[in-house]
Amino acid sequence: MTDMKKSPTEQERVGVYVCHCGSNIAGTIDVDEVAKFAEKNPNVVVSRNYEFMCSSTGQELIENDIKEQGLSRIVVASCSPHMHEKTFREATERGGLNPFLYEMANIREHGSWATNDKEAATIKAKALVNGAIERVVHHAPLEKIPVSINPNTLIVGGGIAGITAALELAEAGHHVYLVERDGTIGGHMAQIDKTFPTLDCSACILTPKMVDVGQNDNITLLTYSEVESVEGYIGNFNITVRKKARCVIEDLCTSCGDCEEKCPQKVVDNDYGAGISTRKAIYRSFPQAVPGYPVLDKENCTYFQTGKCKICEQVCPTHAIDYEQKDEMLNFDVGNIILATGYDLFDARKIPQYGYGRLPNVFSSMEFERMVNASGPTSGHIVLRDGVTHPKSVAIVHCVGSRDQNYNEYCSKVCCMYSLKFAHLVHEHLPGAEVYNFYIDMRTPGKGYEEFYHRLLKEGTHFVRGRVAEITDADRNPGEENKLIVQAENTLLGQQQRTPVDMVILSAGIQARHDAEEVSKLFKMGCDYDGFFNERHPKLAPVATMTDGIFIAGACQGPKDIPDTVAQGGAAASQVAKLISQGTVMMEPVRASIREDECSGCRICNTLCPYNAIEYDEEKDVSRVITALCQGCGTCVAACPSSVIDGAHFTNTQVFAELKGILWDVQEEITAKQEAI
Amino acid sequence: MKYGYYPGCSMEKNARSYHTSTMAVAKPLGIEFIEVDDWNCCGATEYIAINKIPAYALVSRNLALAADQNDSENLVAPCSACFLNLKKVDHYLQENTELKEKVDIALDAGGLSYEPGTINVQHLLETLSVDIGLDAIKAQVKKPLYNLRVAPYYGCLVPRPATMGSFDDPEHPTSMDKILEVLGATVIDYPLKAQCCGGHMTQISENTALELIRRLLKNAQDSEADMIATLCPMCQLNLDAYQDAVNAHFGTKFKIPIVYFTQLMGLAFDLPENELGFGKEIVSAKPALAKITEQAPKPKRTRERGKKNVGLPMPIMAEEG
Amino acid sequence: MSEQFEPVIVGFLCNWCSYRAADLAGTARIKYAPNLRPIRVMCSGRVDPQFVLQAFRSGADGVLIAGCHPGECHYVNGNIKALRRFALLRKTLEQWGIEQERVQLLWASASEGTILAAAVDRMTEEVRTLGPLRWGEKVLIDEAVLAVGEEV
Amino acid sequence: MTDNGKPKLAMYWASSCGGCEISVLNIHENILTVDEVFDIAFFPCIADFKYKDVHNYPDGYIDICLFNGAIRNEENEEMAHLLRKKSKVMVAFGSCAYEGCIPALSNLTTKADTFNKVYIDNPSIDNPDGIFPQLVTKVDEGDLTLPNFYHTVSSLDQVVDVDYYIPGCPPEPHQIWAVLQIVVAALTAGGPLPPAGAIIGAGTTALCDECEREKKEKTISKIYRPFEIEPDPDQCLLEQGLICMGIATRSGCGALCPSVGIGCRGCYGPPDGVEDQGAKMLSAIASVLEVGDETMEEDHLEELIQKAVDDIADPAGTFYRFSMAHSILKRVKNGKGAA
Repeated sequence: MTDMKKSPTEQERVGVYVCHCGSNIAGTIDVDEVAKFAEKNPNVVVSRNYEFMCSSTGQELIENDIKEQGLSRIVVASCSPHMHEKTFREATERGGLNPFLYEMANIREHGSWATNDKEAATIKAKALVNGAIERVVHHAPLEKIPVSINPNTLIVGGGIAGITAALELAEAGHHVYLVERDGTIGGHMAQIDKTFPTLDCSACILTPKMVDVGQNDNITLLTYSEVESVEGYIGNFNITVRKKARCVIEDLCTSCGDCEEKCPQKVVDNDYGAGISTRKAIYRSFPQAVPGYPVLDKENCTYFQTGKCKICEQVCPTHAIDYEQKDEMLNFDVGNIILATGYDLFDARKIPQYGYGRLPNVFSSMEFERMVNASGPTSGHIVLRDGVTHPKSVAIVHCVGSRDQNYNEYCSKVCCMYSLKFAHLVHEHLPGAEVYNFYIDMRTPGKGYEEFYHRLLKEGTHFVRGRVAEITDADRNPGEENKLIVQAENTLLGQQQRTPVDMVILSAGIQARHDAEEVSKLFKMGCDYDGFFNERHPKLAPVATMTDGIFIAGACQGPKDIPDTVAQGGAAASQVAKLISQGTVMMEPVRASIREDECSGCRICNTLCPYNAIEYDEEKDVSRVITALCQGCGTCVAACPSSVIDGAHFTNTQVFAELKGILWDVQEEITAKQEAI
Repeated sequence: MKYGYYPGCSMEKNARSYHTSTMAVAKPLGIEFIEVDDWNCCGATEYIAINKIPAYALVSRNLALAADQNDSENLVAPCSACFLNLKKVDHYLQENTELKEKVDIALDAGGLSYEPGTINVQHLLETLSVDIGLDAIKAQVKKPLYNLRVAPYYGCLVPRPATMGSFDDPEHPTSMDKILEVLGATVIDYPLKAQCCGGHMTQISENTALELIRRLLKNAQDSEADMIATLCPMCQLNLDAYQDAVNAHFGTKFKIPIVYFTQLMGLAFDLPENELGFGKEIVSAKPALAKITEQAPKPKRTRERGKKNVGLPMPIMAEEG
Repeated sequence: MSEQFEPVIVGFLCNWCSYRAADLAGTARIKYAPNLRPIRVMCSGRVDPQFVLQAFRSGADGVLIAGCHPGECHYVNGNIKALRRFALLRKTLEQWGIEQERVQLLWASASEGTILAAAVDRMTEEVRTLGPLRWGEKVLIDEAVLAVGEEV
Repeated sequence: MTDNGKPKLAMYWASSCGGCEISVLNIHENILTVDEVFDIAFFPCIADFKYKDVHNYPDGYIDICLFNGAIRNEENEEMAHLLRKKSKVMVAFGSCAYEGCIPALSNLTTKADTFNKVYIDNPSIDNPDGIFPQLVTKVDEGDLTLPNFYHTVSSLDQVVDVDYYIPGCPPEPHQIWAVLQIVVAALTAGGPLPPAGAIIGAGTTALCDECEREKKEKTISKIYRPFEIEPDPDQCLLEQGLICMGIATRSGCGALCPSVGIGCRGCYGPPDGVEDQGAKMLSAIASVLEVGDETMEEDHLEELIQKAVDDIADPAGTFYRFSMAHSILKRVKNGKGAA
């Protein structure tokens, strides 16, 4: 019970500050009563209530009281510590006290905002304040722990977000490891034909940046590679990457492309080609791939499947083919990590009534992107599945898998704009063809976006406001024969409409990567309800995550168009650059420590630490915490059967005190009852 | 395997062949159907919309009886309307306590009571495709229905609404397709498979009904179906009995037999003709059935996909779980 | 407050998920039972069973332990340890006659303000139905009563 | 009785088994030294004293009182108050007096249940009329009275102030002798006494400190009951899935039980700094129970863990076997006795 006896209670001088937060708190909680109540606590020497404690004057109140009244502990009852803990710690420090001799009572988020019952809210507030007072007297001064930042950075994902971030950092003189799962960088942007609303060629603006990445000495480019493990913490991550065997010796390969050309094995390209074009078994996704070395796809390679062929080996002028090549494990240290793992397109097969996969002339948006792309399977000609016929009428269906509670409830943000782009491209490629856009709402926020919409209105696109119910080849009326009939309610006319067309394009929405969940676990961070990576704060920290030193950029955080993605790539890079230039960061001193002289060496705690921060000393037969590795979760503290592990700032004493504090009123009732007997 | 069985009015008369064929295929599949004793009408499609409380009470009585005679917690209804009514009532009684209280009073008057959720209402198609399963069915196939082109028609009630948890996709059901496939028949992709047959519109607004029926028949004919397989007496009646009316009204010449999928199962199981009730249909199935061959057809796609050499690849459909 | 018994429930909320869930509930102005008195811990894995016992001994009618969903723990798997302890603790508490509803474990991610609020409402009602526990009171009062040589 | 100037020693048994007395006599020939140094003022087990003798002593007459046994009934409490009044140094001797021990296990049931078990529902009892002991029974000669049987068993320090605690069930003779030597030294040569409230005759750290078994990283995949497996002679018992309270128990006994293959029962109570021995034991053992991980489905995970936990029979009785009266909750919720 020694832990319980250390109470320095009597000699502490606590100052309590109850914030009105305008009417946010004072509107529901009787702040005056709460302050008066706090004053009764024997430890409290000053108890005030003030309009806005977070204002500079509010903070000065604290600073002055510390100096003039000789306060030794501070309690602020206001909002969530996640909002202003830092603010008041700093005020406490400016007043001359150690910042950790401060405690916060959350009477706004957990109090005034959570109920309309004023009386109950006030009682709860008193309880929380009292808990804070009882707790703070047991606080001990703590010093933040400096951690040095390794200047190297890991960037996962070689799409436009990852490319931007990599170049920003590399050009600032910092080393970057850029890890890409596919054989080349470029991501979805490399598949796209034109970009809205400016209609400049996607490849033309992307490939130069890809080349820069390939040539920059500060960038170690690891394509056809995946991160296997991530150890450590901000400033000091240890990364293991699996460099998958592409069966091509990079040092020898000259990217001449002979192997690709001569390879007899054609394969439908479901990745870059969106399933609408073919590639070879040894291939580069596209001519401007970076790096230029091909990848040998073992599943489809005749040699790997039948043991015969080896044509690529024979034709390679530099003998760069190596069928025996093995996966390679690379291990390196970085200080920060940027995740730019991008998105998956919604799979339109999930909506059977749209017929994708059954009705040949229903195309997915990515299929169309590839088709209309000059480097695509039809060299940019818009044709039906038969490969020759040009459609005379095209329907473009918005919100496929988006804004739909059966699939994804959110809006995918880019579909309206790219659907407009499609409409334009059809007009451009097939003059005279009829184009119908079926939309729920036309969402075109962004520079020049609404103007683009107006342009399409002028180009004669038929805009039908209504969610498509079904797409069928079952003709019912004359004129529907051998057509795809798009059935929808035209909500502007208020009537059902059957539109016969030759071709349908489904504007599939954006969704989280199928493996986002595993990736988030690998990097020890969280996903949101829809599977996208969680940002630290939706407004104020959009590229930071809950895990220090790990940042996110682009569509892995949520649907985004190219400009937003590029912006986030840059933002993440500058966050990292900031940390690198700081050199060290101060880490919360909330850490566990073992009182070795009292440790019996039972070793219960040894396996509990997820960061392997607990080591066992055979010599002394005691366990020890490696402070730098400890993240302060306190699991070992709770588990230690002899209570010899202390969790700084969350000690048993502090929690027990808070516990008794917040239950003051119940305690009073009970004692009253007892005395009654 | 024991199942409670709720035939519903039509199974006794116009859908006799559905009833007998169901009983016939049940035996080899090891299903024992135990008819609910003293069951009453389910109220059909309209009543529930006209007079709610009595309608719910009417259906609840059947559920109560089934639960009371508890030979099995599963209650199978071959008729889509009966199925939907039973399932819907059980579902809403669980959700809506106020409704339940009222219904309880009605049941109590008849000395009955029912705790929603105790009975698991199934349509016959679910029983066969999910519980029994394709392998068991395949095992019974003695005379495959080779070269018989069948349009599977589900109607609008069975897979809907999905909110009550459907055993098949509400927009594009496939469970009957799969059964017909294992029977050896050539199943045609029938886009209107889950659309309405007109129901009682035949009595209320004949033109509406005839148009709906026409669509179904036309689409089946366009895709060269030899026959349409149904799983609902109402659908069968509308498509079969009104074919002449449709032809007269639209000047069409449809002659598409409408049979129950259980009849085809019986045929493939090589069960005695008399139990399967062929011949009771108005548009005779004989000519169509004559097309059945001993030889399996060459595997070819149900719809052509342009000339292979220049055509673009189709998206690969993910295999069904 | 109204006549009815208002249970007091101590909530141990983990800093990363459930505490933020409660923050979110507040920010979204979701109203829920004011009976919960939250204590912030870094991780549900920090919750020492002693805390729970002390909460009851100090008069709480219920204790809610809330953490991140399994797999989402900010500290990888602290919540799994919490779950293991909770399972054993609840079993042990039953031997003391403390009903299961009085000590509950909840997974609520930072985005699940509504789930947390709903859980607090539900638990408040459950505990309200069970009636007061007010442990310290019971121990001494029963003793006082029974010590006055009552017959068994 | 004439006062021979020697320091006065008393030893009393309240609700106890008498094992403590035996362990005192177990200090072998040293008992002679005790007799030499001390004058026995009160020691029901070995000498005939009457309560009235104690009543007649002036306050503080007894120099040191070794009080063993828990406070189960009115008589125990009365004697505790009396001896406290008459003694200079009050020692809670043994687990019962210190923290309730086995008698306090009945705090997991109610008084009614206990009476039923003892006087009615018990194979060796023949009590057709269901007669319970009464506080007062009238007979021709007058009233017969019995002390009130309390609802809850308490430790000594829950009814009177205690100067020292000697843990153990029973305390180890060598520890007893060590303590007595200190006291003797203090009384004869004016040596120093330990600080008041100290736990003496024991170590400060947990038992593992003095346990000879080999300790590795702890992960338990399944809990076994002692009869279920043949434990490895050298490896830590807990690691083998046998519940050993050593990790949460104060050292001092020399790890007797583990040394013979039996898990520590925890009779020396919690080590310094532990509020509630049972809770800490519970926490530790659950933490290293290697079932389920973060990759599993929530329901499956909870199911799995519940299963593993259910292997632990009677956790309260196991983890609080000796410390029930001192535990945070102390006793069962009234009327809600565990079956």
